[in-house]
Amino acid sequence: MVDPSPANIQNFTYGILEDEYYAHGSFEELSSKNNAPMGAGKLVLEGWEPKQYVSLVANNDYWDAANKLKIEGVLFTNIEEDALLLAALQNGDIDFCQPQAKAENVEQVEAMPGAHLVSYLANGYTFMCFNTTRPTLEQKEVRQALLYALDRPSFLTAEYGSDQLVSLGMAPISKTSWAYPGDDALNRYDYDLEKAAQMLEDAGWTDTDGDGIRDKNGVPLELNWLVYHEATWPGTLSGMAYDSWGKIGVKLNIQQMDFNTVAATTMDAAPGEKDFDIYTMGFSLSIDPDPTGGLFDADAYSAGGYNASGFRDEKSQELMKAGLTEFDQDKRAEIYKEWAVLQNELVPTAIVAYRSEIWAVSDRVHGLDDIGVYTDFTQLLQNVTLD
Amino acid sequence: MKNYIIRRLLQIIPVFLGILFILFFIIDKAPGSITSNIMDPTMTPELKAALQEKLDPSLPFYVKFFNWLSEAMKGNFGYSFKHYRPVIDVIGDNIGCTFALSLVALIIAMLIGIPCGIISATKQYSLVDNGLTVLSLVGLALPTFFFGLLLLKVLAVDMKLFPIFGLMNPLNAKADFWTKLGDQAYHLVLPAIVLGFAEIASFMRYTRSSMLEVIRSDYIRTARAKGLSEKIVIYRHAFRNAMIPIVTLIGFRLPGLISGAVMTETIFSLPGVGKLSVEAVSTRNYPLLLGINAMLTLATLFGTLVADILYAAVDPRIKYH
Amino acid sequence: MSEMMEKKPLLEVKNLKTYFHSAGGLVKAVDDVSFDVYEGETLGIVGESGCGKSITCMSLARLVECPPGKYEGGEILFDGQDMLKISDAELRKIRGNKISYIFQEPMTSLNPVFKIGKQIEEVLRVHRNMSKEEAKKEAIHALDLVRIPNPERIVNEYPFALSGGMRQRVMIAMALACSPKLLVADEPTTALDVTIQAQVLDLMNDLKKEIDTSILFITHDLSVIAEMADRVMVMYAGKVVELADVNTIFEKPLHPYTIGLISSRPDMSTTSDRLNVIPGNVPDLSDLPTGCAFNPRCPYASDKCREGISELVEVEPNHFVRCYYPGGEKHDGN
Amino acid sequence: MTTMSGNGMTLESSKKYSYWGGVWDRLRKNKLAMVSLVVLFIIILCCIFVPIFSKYTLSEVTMADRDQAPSAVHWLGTDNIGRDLFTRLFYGGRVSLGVAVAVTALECIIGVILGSLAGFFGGKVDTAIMRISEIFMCFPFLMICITLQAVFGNSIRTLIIILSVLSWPSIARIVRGQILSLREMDYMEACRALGISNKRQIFKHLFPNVLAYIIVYITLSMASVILTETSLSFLGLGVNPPTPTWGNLIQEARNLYILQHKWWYWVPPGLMIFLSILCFNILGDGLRDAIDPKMQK
Repeated sequence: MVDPSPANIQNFTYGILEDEYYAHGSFEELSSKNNAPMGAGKLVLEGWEPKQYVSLVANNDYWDAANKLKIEGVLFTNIEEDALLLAALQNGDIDFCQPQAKAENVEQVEAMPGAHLVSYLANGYTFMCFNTTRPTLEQKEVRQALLYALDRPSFLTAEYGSDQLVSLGMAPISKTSWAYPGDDALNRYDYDLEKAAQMLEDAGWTDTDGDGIRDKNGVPLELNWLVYHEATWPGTLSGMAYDSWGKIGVKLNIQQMDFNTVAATTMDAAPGEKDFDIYTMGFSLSIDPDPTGGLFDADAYSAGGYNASGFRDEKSQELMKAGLTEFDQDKRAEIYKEWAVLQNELVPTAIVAYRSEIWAVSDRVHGLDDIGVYTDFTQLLQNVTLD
Repeated sequence: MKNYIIRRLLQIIPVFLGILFILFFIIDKAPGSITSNIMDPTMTPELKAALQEKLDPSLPFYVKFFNWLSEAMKGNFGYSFKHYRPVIDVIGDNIGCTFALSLVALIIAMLIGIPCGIISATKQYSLVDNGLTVLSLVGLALPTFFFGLLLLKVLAVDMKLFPIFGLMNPLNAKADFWTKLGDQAYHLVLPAIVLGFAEIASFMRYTRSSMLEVIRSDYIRTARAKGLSEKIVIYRHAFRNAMIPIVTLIGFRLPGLISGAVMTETIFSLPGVGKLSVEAVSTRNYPLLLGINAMLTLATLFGTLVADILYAAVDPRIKYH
Repeated sequence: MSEMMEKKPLLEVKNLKTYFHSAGGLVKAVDDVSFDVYEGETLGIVGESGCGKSITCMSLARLVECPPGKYEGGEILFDGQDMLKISDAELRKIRGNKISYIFQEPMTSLNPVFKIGKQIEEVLRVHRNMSKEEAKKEAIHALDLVRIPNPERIVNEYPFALSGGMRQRVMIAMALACSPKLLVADEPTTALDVTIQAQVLDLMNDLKKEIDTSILFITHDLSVIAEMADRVMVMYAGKVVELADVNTIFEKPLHPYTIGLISSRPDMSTTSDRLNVIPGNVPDLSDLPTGCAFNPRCPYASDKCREGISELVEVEPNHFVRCYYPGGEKHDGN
Repeated sequence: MTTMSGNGMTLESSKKYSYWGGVWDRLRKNKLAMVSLVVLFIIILCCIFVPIFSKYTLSEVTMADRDQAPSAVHWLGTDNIGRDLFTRLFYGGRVSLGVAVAVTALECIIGVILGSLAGFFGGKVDTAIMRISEIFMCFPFLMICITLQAVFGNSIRTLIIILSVLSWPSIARIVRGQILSLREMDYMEACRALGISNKRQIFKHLFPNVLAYIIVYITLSMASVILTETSLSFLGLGVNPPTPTWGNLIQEARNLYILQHKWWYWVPPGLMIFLSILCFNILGDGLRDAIDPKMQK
């Protein structure tokens, strides 16, 4: 523990480790201990086959006898192709799984006899980061205009199939968090092409050379958007932007690459060498809303830091520091709400959506139905019983 | 013959080192690093940089190459950070499945492809010939993952004849050797068919064209004139000659036995070398990547050598001095 | 030579028709050919390439590739059986056992990937169902018979290690291994150079007597015919145009084509600096002239020749000719 | 009909027989090859004239009519953000076939030149080129693709360069093999005897004979490049969105729900890939049989 801070609570998520067992000489020695973990939890590692299954059995001499497992253990199997999860559940090979939160999966689970659905809004968001150090994106108005020119509600229905599963992203605080300022305090940037075009005009971006692309002091409004292929939503969103932004004189080049390269070109690259205009990614957040070190922290603008956009705002830095010195949760909530409204307005990184998580659970499994945003299924294992 | 093999083996070494050297050069250019994938919000940049330096020190690539080579000579192929295990063990886990799968696919391809090739050659331009040719071309025309997915959907998901995923059913992890083997074989049926189907086409077309060339030669007419049955004329005299190019084809397929098939392994969730190399590339796991590629390069070079040796074994006219 | 007549013919070919249905139309390669072969006799068949002599001899054991070939009609009586009608199984018992072949191109007639011994033993094991050891011994004996030096070593050699002449001897050994009644030799020495040619021909003559086989000798080389054949059959454009014993053919040819052939042979006595040549080319079998196929090139041709063709007539004992004006008798030339 | 005049004979053969004329005659008789030629021709025509057939562009998003099955308005339906799939299919065809043509051309140029040099000069040149080709054949195809695309950007140009640079060895080996065997032929002996220059020998005498093999290789390579592009798209390494290719259009099939319910997403691209590869392979086979019935593959 370094200095007192309300955010230190997340350090307890690692659980208690036995000092002597994990004493280690070389780095390899420590990391090889991961193959023979010793913990104090309800389950004990029994056996595993790389890339195939991990078998954990109930820990009989668990310290909290009242909460010992009622089931023999848990068997994790590896299914590469996401499309096969529900087929395996239907086939009875698995008891519960976490498919992508899409309407088609919800529909399939609801139609599946002997299985039911558990879903909740997750603690995290997908975002679209603008490189604010670039002349094209340094003005707040340009970023806002681009948002107005992107029909995000339609994207949500197109990608996830229904708006029950996702809600429109507006601020970098999870909607499920106690520090969320509430929808009415935030600007939804509803789809309005004329307004977007007008904002660009007012910001000085006009089409001087008549090539259909706006420009200012000789710089064309041409943006490179990095997408990774491991998920489908960046492709859909960029495909829509390509069309709607094109209508207001913004040229968009979409570059598809693997996740590692996107991370390397944006976050890991040294300041000044971050070769992107826009990149999209999804983050799941820790239990505390404190954003320091994250996307919006000016001090995190470095090689390996999360603030790839190079965003710096004194008010935002002040609020973040204030949030860490205040221990009363209600007062902290007010600070972060104010901070969230500020980010919603400055939009260095636009929040695209708050996604849900869904679990498809076989009916023979009882006790898992109250998995929630802050309650992981591992915390419910002691209540689980099977038919 | 023996010193020919020794000479070829000596030739392999420079080519092998050349390939690895170029590979190091390319990897060094690849953007991203071992730690780019880590998205843990609590991981501070300094910690990340320290881990990066530990795992993949920023030395010039040729220095790294010689360090790696000297270690590799001693059999230490480095440590795979992601799997928390030495590279050798990680490859070991995946090579068994890939070898079994590719071997079965190769055998299926040969057992079906070669006879079909002979039949369609002996009955050229007949209905059988055209039918078999189109059927084999269908095998080549279907993208593997597409054919695999359809087969999986129909046979496994809908008709439940085959398992949907994985190499084994975890429930009999503790069963005796034979049930485990049977279970793994049962899991490999569909993937082997998918992998084998495209191979059937190439074996068939190879056999057909080489049989066509042999069937019209004079010694076949002599064989008939000797009063031998048509079956003996075709399968002993003709095929024995037509076999020569096919044997070299098998030699070139050897590396395939351990290079793995990414798409089949992904669709059927099999622990194969193909998927492992894709994962190694996307997580920039250099030690693992180099281990795999060193193995594959050796296999390819040996494959060509084996192909030549098989060629000499099958064709008495070839004598290597 | 005449006492041959009383003997029963070994092989009777009656009105054999073997046509080819190729893209260019119907080719009458062998058109109504009849002849006999007597025991112990060597019948020579001579004619320019494309006259159907090879197809004739291949048809004897149904070795012509059908399609495109097809046996349209006629009979081939051998050993009391019609070779065109008997089943494949029956046919196979005869091929290589009672009728065997030697082909023109020794370099490619032996299977390159099998040992010499194995290829000879194969015949013995199929037709004489000998054991492996017996067949091997017999193969060595056969190679010795054809005067191949140290047969024990050659038996384990591959064809590529032998010269053309040696390979032809192996072919002969293989053909005569089962002491066949009829040996069909399709231009066996054409691909060999002269000295080897002479050795092979002597060998065949010696073996003929030793194994008491008859030979059907096909060639376009008149000097070889003169040396080997007892009787000669001249073929032109798929038909037999003349048949007689060898001396008659050379001294008193009657068919204009035979006359042209015999006279076109250079010999020491002629002094003129130009060889006499039969004008024109061999006719295209799919596009034959009407009547006698030779009429365009025949100096004695008349309208009659251009409309029809005569039968094979026995103008003298054992001397058959298919021509309206045998010997080129004078006529009014219309 | 042969006519007789004087002592000479004039022979008018019925038609002027050229080598390629003969090949075309034999190919024409192969019904399968003809059908595939026609099918390919139709596909290529559609790809070229797609702007005329369809009034939509390949990236036009119309959220109103998204996820529609084929209808009169959208002949092949629309995808999840309302883009017209008919247009995207044939623009995709342009890219896929374009890449195939470019890669095959580039690969043949490199392969034929190096193959001819290796085959013709033999000796050190031959071993050097063969060792280089061996090195290229051992390269992990995937690793190179990801790295070069990451370094040079993910454009179609990089894709073409990578595919041709990595696949020239196969045509080089074929050409080398042919030239090695042709060089021993007597007519080449004659060329050398007549003092014909090396360059002329290669291009005037050897090349036409090798051309036949190259043509067969071209058709088979077209098919394999289309297939490779599909597998690259499977791994996300294909062409940048929103440019469609048959390879990335068919990736939709990886979702069992779409496989079952939204067939119009993946059936047309699947059909296009299947038909074009099948036709190229049949054409390749037909050509090989037409050029030399017993030609070694």
